[in-house]
Amino acid sequence: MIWRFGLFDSTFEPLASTHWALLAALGLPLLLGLFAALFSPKRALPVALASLPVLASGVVLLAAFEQAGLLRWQWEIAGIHLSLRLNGLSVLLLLMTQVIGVAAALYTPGYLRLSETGPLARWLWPLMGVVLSALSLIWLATDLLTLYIALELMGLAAVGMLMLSGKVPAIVAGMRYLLLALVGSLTYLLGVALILGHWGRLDLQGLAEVIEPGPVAWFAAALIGAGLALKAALFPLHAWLTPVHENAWTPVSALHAALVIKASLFMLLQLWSILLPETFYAPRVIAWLGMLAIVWGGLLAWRTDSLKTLVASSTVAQLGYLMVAFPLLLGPDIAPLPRALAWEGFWLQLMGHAFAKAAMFMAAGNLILATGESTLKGLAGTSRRLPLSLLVFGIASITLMGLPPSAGFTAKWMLLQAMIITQQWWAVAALLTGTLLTAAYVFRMFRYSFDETAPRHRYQPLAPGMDMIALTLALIAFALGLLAHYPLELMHGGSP
Amino acid sequence: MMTLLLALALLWPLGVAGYTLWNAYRRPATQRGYFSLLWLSAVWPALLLAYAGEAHWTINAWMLGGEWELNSLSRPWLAFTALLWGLAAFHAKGYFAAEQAKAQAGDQDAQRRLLRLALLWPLTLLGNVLLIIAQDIASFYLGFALMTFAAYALVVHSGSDEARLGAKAYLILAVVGEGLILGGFLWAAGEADTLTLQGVREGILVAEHGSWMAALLCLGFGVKAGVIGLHVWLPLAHPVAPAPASAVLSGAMIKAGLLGWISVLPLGSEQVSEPLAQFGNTMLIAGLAAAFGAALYGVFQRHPKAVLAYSSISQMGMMTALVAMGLVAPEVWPLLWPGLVLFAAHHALAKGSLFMGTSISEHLPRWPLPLIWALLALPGISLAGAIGAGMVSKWGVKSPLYEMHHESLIKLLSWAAVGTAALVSVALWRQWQQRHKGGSNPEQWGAWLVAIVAALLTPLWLPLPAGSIEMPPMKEWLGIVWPFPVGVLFAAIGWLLTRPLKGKTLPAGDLWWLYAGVVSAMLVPIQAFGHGCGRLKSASVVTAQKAEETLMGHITRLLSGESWLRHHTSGLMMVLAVLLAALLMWEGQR
Amino acid sequence: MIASFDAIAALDVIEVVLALCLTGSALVCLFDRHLVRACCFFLAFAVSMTLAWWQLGAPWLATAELLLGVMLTGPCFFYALGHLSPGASSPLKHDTFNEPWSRVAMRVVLALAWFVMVGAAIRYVIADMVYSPSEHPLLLAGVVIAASALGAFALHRHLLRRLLAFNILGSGVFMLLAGVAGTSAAAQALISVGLLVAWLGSMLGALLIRQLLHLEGVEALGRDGALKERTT
Amino acid sequence: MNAAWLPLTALATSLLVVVIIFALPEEARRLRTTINLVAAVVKIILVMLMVRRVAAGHEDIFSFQVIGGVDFVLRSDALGVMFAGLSSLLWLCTTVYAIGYLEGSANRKRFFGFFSLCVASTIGIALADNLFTFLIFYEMLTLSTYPLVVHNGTQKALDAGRVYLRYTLSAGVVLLLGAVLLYTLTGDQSFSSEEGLGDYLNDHRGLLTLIFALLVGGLAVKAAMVPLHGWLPRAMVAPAPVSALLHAVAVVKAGAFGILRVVYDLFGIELSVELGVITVLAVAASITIIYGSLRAIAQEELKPRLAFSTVSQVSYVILGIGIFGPFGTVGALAHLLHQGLMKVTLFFCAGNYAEELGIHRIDEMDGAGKRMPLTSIAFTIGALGMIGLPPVAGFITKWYLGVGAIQAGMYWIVAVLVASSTLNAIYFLPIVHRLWFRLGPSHGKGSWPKEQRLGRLETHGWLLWPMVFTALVSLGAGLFAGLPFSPLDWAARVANGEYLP
Repeated sequence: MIWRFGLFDSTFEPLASTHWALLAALGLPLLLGLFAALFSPKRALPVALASLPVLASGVVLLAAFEQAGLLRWQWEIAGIHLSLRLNGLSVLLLLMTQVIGVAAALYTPGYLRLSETGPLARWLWPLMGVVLSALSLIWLATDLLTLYIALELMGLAAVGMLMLSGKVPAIVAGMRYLLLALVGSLTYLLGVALILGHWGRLDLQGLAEVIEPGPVAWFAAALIGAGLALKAALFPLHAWLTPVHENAWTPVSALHAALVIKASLFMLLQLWSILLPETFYAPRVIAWLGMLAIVWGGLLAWRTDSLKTLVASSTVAQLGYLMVAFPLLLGPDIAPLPRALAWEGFWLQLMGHAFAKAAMFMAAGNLILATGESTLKGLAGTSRRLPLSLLVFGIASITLMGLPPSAGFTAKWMLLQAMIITQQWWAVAALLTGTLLTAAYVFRMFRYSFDETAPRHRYQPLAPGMDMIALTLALIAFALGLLAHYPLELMHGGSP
Repeated sequence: MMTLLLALALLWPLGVAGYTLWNAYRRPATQRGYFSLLWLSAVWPALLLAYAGEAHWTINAWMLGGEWELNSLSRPWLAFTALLWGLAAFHAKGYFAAEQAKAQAGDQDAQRRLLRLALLWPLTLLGNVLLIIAQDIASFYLGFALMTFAAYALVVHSGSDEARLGAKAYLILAVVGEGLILGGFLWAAGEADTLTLQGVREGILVAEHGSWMAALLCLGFGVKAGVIGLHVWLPLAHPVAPAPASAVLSGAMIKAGLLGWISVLPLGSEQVSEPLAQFGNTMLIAGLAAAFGAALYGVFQRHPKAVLAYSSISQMGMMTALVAMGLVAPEVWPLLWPGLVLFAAHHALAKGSLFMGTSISEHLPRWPLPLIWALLALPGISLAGAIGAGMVSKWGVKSPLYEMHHESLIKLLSWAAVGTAALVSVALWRQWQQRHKGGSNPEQWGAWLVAIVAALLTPLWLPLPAGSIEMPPMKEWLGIVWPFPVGVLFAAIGWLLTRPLKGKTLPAGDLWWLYAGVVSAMLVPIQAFGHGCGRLKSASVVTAQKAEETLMGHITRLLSGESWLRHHTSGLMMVLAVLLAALLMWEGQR
Repeated sequence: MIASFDAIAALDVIEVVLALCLTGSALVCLFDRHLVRACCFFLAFAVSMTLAWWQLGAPWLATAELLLGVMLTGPCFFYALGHLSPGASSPLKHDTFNEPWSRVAMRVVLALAWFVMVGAAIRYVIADMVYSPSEHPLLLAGVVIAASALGAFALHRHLLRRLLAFNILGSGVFMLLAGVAGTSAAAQALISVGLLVAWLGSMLGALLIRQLLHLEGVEALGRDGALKERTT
Repeated sequence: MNAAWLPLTALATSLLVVVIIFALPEEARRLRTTINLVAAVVKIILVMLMVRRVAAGHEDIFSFQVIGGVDFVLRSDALGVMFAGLSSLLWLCTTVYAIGYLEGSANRKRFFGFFSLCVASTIGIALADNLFTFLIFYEMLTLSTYPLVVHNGTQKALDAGRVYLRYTLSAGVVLLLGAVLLYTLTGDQSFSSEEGLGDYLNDHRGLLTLIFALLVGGLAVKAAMVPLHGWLPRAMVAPAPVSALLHAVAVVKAGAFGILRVVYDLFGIELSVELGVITVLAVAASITIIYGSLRAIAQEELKPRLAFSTVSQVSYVILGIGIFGPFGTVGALAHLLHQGLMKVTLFFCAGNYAEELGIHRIDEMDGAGKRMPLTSIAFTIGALGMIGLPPVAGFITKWYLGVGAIQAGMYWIVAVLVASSTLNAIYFLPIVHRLWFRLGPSHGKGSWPKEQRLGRLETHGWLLWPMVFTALVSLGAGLFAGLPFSPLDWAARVANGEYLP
């Protein structure tokens, strides 16, 4: 399990160009964000131009990984060891972050222009930059300190972004999120404190070698687990998520649901695989909660009247799929085949969901923006007037439903296969129920949109490209289903 | 050359139908003639084909594989069928002249009816021709079905209530019959893995359940042939159908059922199994029962055509009995069948002319009445076997039976002929009662006269194998002729006896009313059951909806737990941490 | 180490006093409904923390605490209370939100459980603590503070008090961190980051509280705890 | 020589059309029509090419790896090409018809887009070579038909859409479970593999039966087998071309085709017999046939009656599967095509009556034969075919099924067939009777519910000619069943491949 996270020594040293690419990947979003705060872009074109180097850095890193396999960086500053690694998984996640981040950034100018967001809009850019940089850092970092820094940076910036709309519900929800996120990271920190106190080091690779099962590891795992579960909105600690998304700006919600909560989950899995490699029950607790999450989130989304709540609640359920896979990834006596399947399925599901959810938020945002209504009933007749937005929503929801040929389907296929091999029938049932529930709420929304009988008022025209950006993301999620082989191959690569 | 003729025989009626349709759309109604020369010629190529000699065709592309043949059986069959169709067509031209005039005067209803008839007549004919030449199951079934369903238009022509009832009875029984035939064919062909009628015959002979297959097929064809029990459509449909339609219905199409039997039953085969012979006996009894029962019932009918219909049933009963002999006493069959064919052919034309005669008696030409009635009676007398072809055909079936010593059957058949004679005389009497003035068209009586002549002279033109039919020797004449006077006598006595009844008669269609009663009685519980199911369904829908509502209520209430979760998130986080820690410790300490 | 036993003993007294100061001020800050007083006690707590860092031999942390905790975070609260901006309307005085007793009881139980858990964890990390719990008064204080602060955080509805509770919790956790891991570079780095985050968070929180007060009034601050939420 | 491009292009043609149609504006009517028709013709040509190659013994394969152990494979084999041929032929007809049908109505872009997607899915289903690929297109079909079902956007249509999804998506889940179970047991199992699953019989008998039940149960929903048929009559609210496509080709046939694949290509017929599931299938099909016919009799509207008739007729295919032996297989396969042709004709007719005269109920059809002779002739042909009367194609399949049943010793099936024929006659002949023999508005008695004069002929030419074409083809398929490359001939070819090594 440890090697899957790339916690071993690399064969090659990174080249100079790789260094630069790394620097660009980590720093450029931040810099560009600050820059954009000064000259807030009104059109998508400058944003597109500016994001080219960011994407380029990701591609360079990908190429570097393909050439040299695992890459590591280590620095020591004032007695503090900082280390980064670049393996297949982190390259993938990094690219995903960059693509979704760039898409959100491209989407933003149009959105801001149309929705008259007020003076706070300027702040969006730097916060976005911070979030993206911090996310990139989280995928790469291999010591607990860096992870903590990145986590906090990301959390604070995310809270800031989410509250920019300045409405009262947004502030109430944001305040709750802020406090919970801070407390969550303090809980995480407490866990880190135990680790540091007992083993005296923070680098994951070293810890992976020295840690052995014992009370300290368990307590640390429990604390870290609880803290990160809170931040990752895992059931039953998810309740802050929906109100936050409901009132936030669309690109922000997209970024947040697609990436930010995933970062905490990523850390959780990574740290638990170090701390609890052989535990039986803890992953199962998560899995059981995951089953509940699938049902609960599905029901929430099904019964809601608000489009954004629907999208946000579906995140809860989708996280449930990931949680259900925990016992296949962690724990004793898992055969290599189901573990490999579950591992691939887990990340494919995560990526598919990230792209699809971002696309879905954008599509939902487009619909709300165009109709001026945020309820499902307000969508009546949109199938005629806003077919593209609806199509994007549809393609994205195919991924969420896990219907072929989307990434969600392929991921579900692999997870199901792993579960069947390990005879976890409850998880199978949960996964299948999840499909049906997802279909139920997605098509409830479509049912409203296909209604032709309702009277129709004027629609606000959308900025060019807003739908196309969402469509691109949705199609990526879609294509990941059939073209899953390459990314999954990448995750295999670099194994010792 | 033969092939060309065959193609013509089959395509010509189709072309005629197409032309009729085209004509109907192209010509204005006022100038439209429905019974043109072309229409009359629909059957001529088929008639020509019958005399062109024997031939055999195999067409692989045709349906399941076409096997068509003109052999010693199908040639005479085709000949008399085609002839009757041709004559009936002529007759129809005259018969419908008045209606056509009405149509040209702008009566839309008449236009519609005539068009329908003119269109479906050639199609019915086509089916009839096809089934005669077909030697493979699919073609045969196709011909049979085409004829059956297209003839619906012939029966329903007038559109009156009685016509609709008759047509309904016809159609219902036809559907039942088609189902039985299909089942029988499937069974027999499936067992024998064959696609030809020859194969079916052989299959039935050797199959374990051969008698059941035979029974299915016989009942299926029996609907057409008016086997007792399934005959009820005949007396209902015939009186209401136009005279030419009745003529072909009773003359040609009814024989299709007979041909079906001959085609599928392993008649005259040496290795007839015990059950099959048993079945033959049953069939024999059924045939005789029909022969006598129909005669008894028929004499009490009012409508001359209904009487004639019962006469047909009676005659077909006799033929059924003769066919059954092919199973009961196979050795007699090779000698018997030419006689049977002759019998059928003669009956076809005689019955045809009798039916045409009904139209003559309704529109009497300005001839002396005795002459007319003499002419009307001629085919009937012949049918009873007293003169002409009737006598020859009777001898044709009698002599082989004599040879093989089946005297009892001969006796029974003779008594059946008494019934025939009685029926014919009653029919003539009824015609006399219901005669009408009003001239007939030349086509009408011309066709009728030709039919009478053809009926009387059947053995002369029927292309039977040479030497298979001979005139009865003089000493046997008495034995053949006696039923006729006896029958007339019986009829007269019967009339005298039933005079006190004051013209009260039994309804046509006898068992139909029983069936209708039984079926409608059976439908009551079925309908009740259906209603019950419907109620059950709506009740369950209501219950399901209620359950869904309740469930939704529960879910909504459950989901309000979301805000509880929201307010206790931090507490839950603490719980989770403590729980995880406790769990991990517990597991670790175990 | 053994040679300086006396010094340790002497230090112990100071540590105990400090621990008591910390615990006391933390508890008052957490559970006093009078908000201004609570904020004042927070300042006192922050000052004690500075002293404690100094005492633990981490001058850098002491500086950071003084700067971030006392001088920057403290004023945030007063700003939130409306004491710093002159134009602010109706400064907050009291937390008027009442909790049902079941909730209180539940939180107490949770806090106790949390206390036990954290305590047990610390016991495993520092194996000798079982034998001489009193030798680590600051650590003990950290455990108490962390547990009670988290309990208070979960209990309170008033946003300001939750913010306060978060800050106290943070300090408790830092104290525990320093207690179990010493003042190594890594620990100091972690704590500094934590302090910075705490300040940023508090500032953001204070801004938001002001904004909420401005937009909706006092009731909005307790909405998070109300069972019926206004749907938006 | 492997022409991998052939199956791929056949699939891509329609997919490309989908993209183009969605990219075009709603107003670009002419261009859309042209593209649609050109693509339909191109597709037919491609399928004909495939037919030629398959007849010559080539099976073109296109494949790539999706994840470890799971490939995406398209392969043109005889069975697949047969289904592809049906769907491409009827696509052309239905497209032409739909262009006429939707003349002047809204949302045509959406309609044609999803319509093409639907057909792309059927082609995919036809050419899929393993269960994974099959599943992809099967679900795609579910999704792409939903917008078509709810096309009208009325409350009734939306409700029907919901019911449709409830059934099909649940079935999809069951199918998915079955597929994954199979993959965990056997790994990637190509439909073309020779050995079948016989090796697993000894150790995993129960599991194999379970997998079979799941797969067939999931597929049976689309095949509308009782009691999983509830969606079909309700989906009748869709526009006529959709009903035609759904009922004749796409959805129900996809289900039946899937069962064909599972029984013949996945499990292998011997194994299925060994497991004893075949008889269960035959019994279920028989129940469906009888039940569907009975329900059809009770319907008073034309389209629901046709829908229940479909329920009944599609199960002939299943029945054919349930009959062990080449004749049953030939019957099943031929009926797949024949029923498609005949039912599409009937739905075209129903659509024409509804469009031209506003007729929806059966008792409104009196005398329509005079007003719309060609339509009524086509309807009569279709109806007679459904009854199983020669020379329409329906007779051929009924024949093969009956003979197959006898040879397999399942005599009761003949009774079912005869009963079904009779029932079919009971519910179709009255309609035919009304068309031709009753007096109606065209005889000056009453008036049509909503008469429009759509064209110079009895109705719009776009509506008329596809119907005439399919009627003629279904007549021809019966009359000249013995010709090479006729449906029957091709079905026999497939069955030979199945039963002869």
